[in-house]
Amino acid sequence: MLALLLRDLRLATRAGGGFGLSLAFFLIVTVLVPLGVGPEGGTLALIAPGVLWVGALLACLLSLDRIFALDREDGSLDLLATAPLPLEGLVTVKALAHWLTTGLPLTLVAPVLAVLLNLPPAGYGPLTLSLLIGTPALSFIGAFGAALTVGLKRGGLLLSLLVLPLYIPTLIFGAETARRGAEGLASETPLLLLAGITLGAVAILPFAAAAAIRVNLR
Amino acid sequence: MLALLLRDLRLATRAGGGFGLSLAFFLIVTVLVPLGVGPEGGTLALIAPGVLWVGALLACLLSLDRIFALDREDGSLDLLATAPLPLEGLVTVKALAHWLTTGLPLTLVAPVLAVLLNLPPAGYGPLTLSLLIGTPALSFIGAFGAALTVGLKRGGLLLSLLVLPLYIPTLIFGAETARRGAEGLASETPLLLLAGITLGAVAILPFAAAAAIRVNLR
Amino acid sequence: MLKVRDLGVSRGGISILDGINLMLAPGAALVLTGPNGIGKTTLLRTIAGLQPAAVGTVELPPEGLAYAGHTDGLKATLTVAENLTFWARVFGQDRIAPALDAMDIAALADRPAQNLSAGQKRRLGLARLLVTRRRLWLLDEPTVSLDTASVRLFAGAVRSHLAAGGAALMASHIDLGLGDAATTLDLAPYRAKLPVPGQGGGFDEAFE
Amino acid sequence: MLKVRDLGVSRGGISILDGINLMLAPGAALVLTGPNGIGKTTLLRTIAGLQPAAVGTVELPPEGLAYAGHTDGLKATLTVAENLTFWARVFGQDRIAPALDAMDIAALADRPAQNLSAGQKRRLGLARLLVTRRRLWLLDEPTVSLDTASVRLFAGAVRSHLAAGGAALMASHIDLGLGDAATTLDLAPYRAKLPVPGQGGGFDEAFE
Amino acid sequence: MSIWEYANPKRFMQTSSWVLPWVTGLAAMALVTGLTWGFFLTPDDYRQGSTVKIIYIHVPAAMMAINCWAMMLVTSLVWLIRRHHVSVLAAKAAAPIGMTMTLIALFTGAIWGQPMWGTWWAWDPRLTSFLILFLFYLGYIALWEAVEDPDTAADLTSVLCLVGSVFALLSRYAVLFWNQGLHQGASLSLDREEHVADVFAYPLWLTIAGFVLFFVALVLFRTRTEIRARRLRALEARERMA
Amino acid sequence: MVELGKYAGTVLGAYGVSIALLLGLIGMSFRSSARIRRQLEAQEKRMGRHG
Ligand code: HEM
Ligand SMILES: Nc1ncnc2c1ncn2[C@@H]1O[C@H](COP(=O)(O)OP(=O)(O)OP(=O)(O)O)[C@@H](O)[C@H]1O
Ligand SMILES: Nc1ncnc2c1ncn2[C@@H]1O[C@H](COP(=O)(O)OP(=O)(O)OP(=O)(O)O)[C@@H](O)[C@H]1O
Ligand SMILES: [Mg+2]
Ligand SMILES: [Mg+2]
Repeated sequence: MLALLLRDLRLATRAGGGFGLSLAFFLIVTVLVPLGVGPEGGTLALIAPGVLWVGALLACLLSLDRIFALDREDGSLDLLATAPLPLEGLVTVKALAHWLTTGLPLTLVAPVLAVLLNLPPAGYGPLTLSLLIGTPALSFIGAFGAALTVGLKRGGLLLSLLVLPLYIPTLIFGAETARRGAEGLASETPLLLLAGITLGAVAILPFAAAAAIRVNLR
Repeated sequence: MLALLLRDLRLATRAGGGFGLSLAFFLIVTVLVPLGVGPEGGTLALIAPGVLWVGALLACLLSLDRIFALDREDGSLDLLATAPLPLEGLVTVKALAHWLTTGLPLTLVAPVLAVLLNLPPAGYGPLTLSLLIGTPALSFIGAFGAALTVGLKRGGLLLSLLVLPLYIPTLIFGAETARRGAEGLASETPLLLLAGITLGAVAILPFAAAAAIRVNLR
Repeated sequence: MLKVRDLGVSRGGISILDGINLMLAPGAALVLTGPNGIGKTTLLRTIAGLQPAAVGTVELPPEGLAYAGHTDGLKATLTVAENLTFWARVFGQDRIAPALDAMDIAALADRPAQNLSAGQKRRLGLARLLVTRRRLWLLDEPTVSLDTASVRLFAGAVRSHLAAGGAALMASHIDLGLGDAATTLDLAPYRAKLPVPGQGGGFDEAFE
Repeated sequence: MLKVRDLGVSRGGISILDGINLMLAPGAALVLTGPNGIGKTTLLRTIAGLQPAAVGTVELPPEGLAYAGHTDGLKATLTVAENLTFWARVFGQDRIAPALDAMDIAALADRPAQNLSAGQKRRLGLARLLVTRRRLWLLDEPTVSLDTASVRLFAGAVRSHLAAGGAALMASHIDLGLGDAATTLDLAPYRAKLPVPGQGGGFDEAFE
Repeated sequence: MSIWEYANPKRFMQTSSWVLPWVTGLAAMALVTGLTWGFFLTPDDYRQGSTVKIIYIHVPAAMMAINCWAMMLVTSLVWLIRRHHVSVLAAKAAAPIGMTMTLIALFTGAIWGQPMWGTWWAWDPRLTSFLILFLFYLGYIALWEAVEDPDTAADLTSVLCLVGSVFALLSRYAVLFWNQGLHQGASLSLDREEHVADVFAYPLWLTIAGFVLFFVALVLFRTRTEIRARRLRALEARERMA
Repeated sequence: MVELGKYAGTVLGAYGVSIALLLGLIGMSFRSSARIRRQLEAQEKRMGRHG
């Protein structure tokens, strides 16, 4: 298991492995929105928490197909499935590796990008906290979606389509936490709900994902 | 050439081929933004043209890696490169197919999604027109980026990183056209500049892309 | 070690092989042959547990098996040694040097897998088998792309595996150079007949 | 038809084969052999124009050639007939029935390519050659995964191609069943020596 | 003797090894005097107070950020046309320097903006185009990192640099167009060039010269590293073959 | 010491960030230079001066 985690992290940080690229994507989305919406600081501050959450979500989403598809293409997945590892453990490790290389870095840079969107400084804390608690759910839900689509040639966009509805509760509570924080209101309730979603996803989805992989392999 | 165009269109419309998926992605982004930003109609109307343009751009972007990577993986690209087709023609046809399966449908549904974001009705015309004129540039610039990254294992996110800065002028003029249109201002100037970018991209980028493919094949 | 009883396998809901009975004792090797598309790959995947059997049972050694398919499961950006170490760890082993030597790729140990030729990749794929330390091997066309010297290496590896009490089930179109060490089974006679009602396969036999 | 003079080929900036001279007249076939990693694939790709030659020249027939590599260039979701029709059109041809018959895959014509077995895919890849109507064929391990009957089909196709004035350059580790129709060239003697300064390859010969 | 002689790696290593200490020394001198002069010996601006001292870093860094891209464009063209390896390696060596300069201009600008405009960041055209420039540097460097084969990487990044330059110009124009008449804050301080009094101008020129020399020195140094890395690669490959 | 007034934090912050970035860049350059040089020397020693 540890070997698998280390391999995945190493693959991600190798050239072309995708680490840093989802960060870059997050950065770019945050840059594009003002270019599209217009430069007024007031408007931007208003939409900043939402845009940052949507940006983080999309950056996660785009790296989801790496979770299993690469292993499927080069045959590793067949071999791992016949190896002495429980498939549930495999899924958990892969989702964890995804979070470590995507969700965590996104959380860390979010406050910097918040500056670009003129988020009021009071909002930095809640934003970071909501991302820290919410992004693991994105990785685990994503791993489930990736498991569902692993058999398909370039399931990338189908994957997005399947996963996005599942992301909606996380997005709503996450963005709400950040928004209330930015406006100086109490944000405990959505934060608790967000934590609930994450715990639920971590506890249940590896089993569903493992079942989906079993089906897709045959 | 025609055979290639037809094949690409047919592949795109087959199961898992990606047609309709970028549409769905566009739809979902437009749905996510109100969820993240909050439901106030005034704010939404203000940001609608920008969000729609950013959404269309991201939907385009996500389907870019299909342009060459699939053909590279299954060996078709080698075979096409040794076939009696000029590589520049190949690039043009592939970018055209990408536009027909992505940019054009996006343009057609944009007015419908604009309703969801409370865009004032006066803005529908300019929005559609700007997308119609601007999306071909997105496909051709994207084909260039895809050609640069075709040799790389899962260059997907790198591709985004390379292409997004190139998309910025298109986005600015496109969104500006739509925004001015929605506010009832004259929008000819940005529209003309947008058309200029598209023409330039269509005329020049196939050569750069063909050069990049030649380099990547060796 | 491996017991297959009355096995029937299917692809895409259509049963393609039927009534297969196999027994592999320790030290035995069996080569499956048969024309293209008869179902060798499907049979091996079914025995490996990668797809469910349509009918019949498969009995495996308790510690599991090592499977090697048409693709080698190599990561292009990792080096040969890193690839192999990973698989060794997954199977709870740690020494990779003997496997590298056995397949004559020790010289390539620090090369990224993407810079190998087709045959070198295949050899690395076979070295993976050696680090699993499983007693039962399932190999699908193991010698594709190998030159004659490497085929001999491979045959040697299989022989010592058998001598150490292992067993191997292989599919191949070409001679694996195992001589008397292996018996051959032609799958052609097991091609599935048109389905008999109520015998598994399609969705309630398409409602007969 | 094909003239290769003093060709040197390189991978990743390292020259691997050197001093290759080849001539193929119409009706001639040449099989390249040599151990794994000697550079067969690289040589074929260089002759096909997919990568530049380090030194030397390649003269091709004016109408171009047909190349078939390790991968078959098939689209998984298109049917056999659709795949083949596409390649025929690209090469300005339109009839695919003879090629389907020659490779005995007419029965599979309406099957999506993803539902073929390894050998059936390979046969479809070879059928693609037949529809190109090019006189020069470059084939990299064409008989991988083929059963003996299909190898014979393939040999027959090559023979009639030669009889019609075509030529073929192939790389293979196993016997292609062409008998006297083909000559064999072992590439081992052409392995590149340590680079001599000023002879292409590395960046200014790493400045000696 | 033609200038292309220096494109020979051996020649380049020889020449640069004795040029380098001189350039480094000059750069250090110019920077130390310029910055000391600017920081300690100039008065405060009547409006901007002591923040005016930031100009001695901000402006040279912004200039070098642009000039560095221009240099990469030229050296990439030389590679594409004349296939001189040293040229493209110099472009590769320069990119991280350009990116750092862009970052410095952005950070000092942002820090300066806080007291002057009351905000860290505004979507002012100049600021925005620098952000885009940063993205170009990032993409260029990422492409070098991602491609395994060095000659392939050289070709691809050079093409990217060419196309990117065209689009960088376009972006600059687009951004000016986009934010026209929307943002007033910037005009307050950015267009003061004519007003920069001599007391500020002399040390400024000195630091600009210092940044240019520093850039040259660091590019030479890093190019030497890149050339050695290529030789190392070639030797390793040769050893493997033998 | 010069009198920076109420903007001391701003000015020193700007100088600090810039100098940190520059030192970081220089440090990286030296590190990689030293690494490559070491590897190259080891390689040359192993292979004899010209391989
Ligand atoms: C992140 C923010 C900023 C960026 C990216 C930025 C960028 C630039 C650039 C590109 C130049 C031009 C250098 C040249 O023409 O060679 C410049 C000059 C200048 N900037 Fe900034 N700037 C920023 C913020 C600021 C702020 C907040 C101030 C002061 C309140 C400021 C004051 C100046 C001055 C006085 C000059 C020199 C005069 C001139 O060339 O117009 N900048 N900056
Ligand atoms: N990017 C690379 N950099 C350095 N060496 C490489 C690279 N790619 C391949 N090689 C090496 O080039 C040599 C030639 O490979 P090639 O694929 O041409 O061999 P081959 O004769 O086709 O072998 P096989 O019979 O195994 O297919 C091999 O030794 C391989 O390891
Ligand atoms: N999804 C599918 N639906 C229907 N039939 C399929 C599907 N996939 C494969 N087949 C068919 O199943 C049969 C068995 O395929 P399999 O890959 O097991 O053959 P094989 O014996 O390994 O052949 P080869 O020697 O060519 O590798 C083939 O005839 C193939 O066409
Ligand atoms: Mg098979
Ligand atoms: Mg080969």
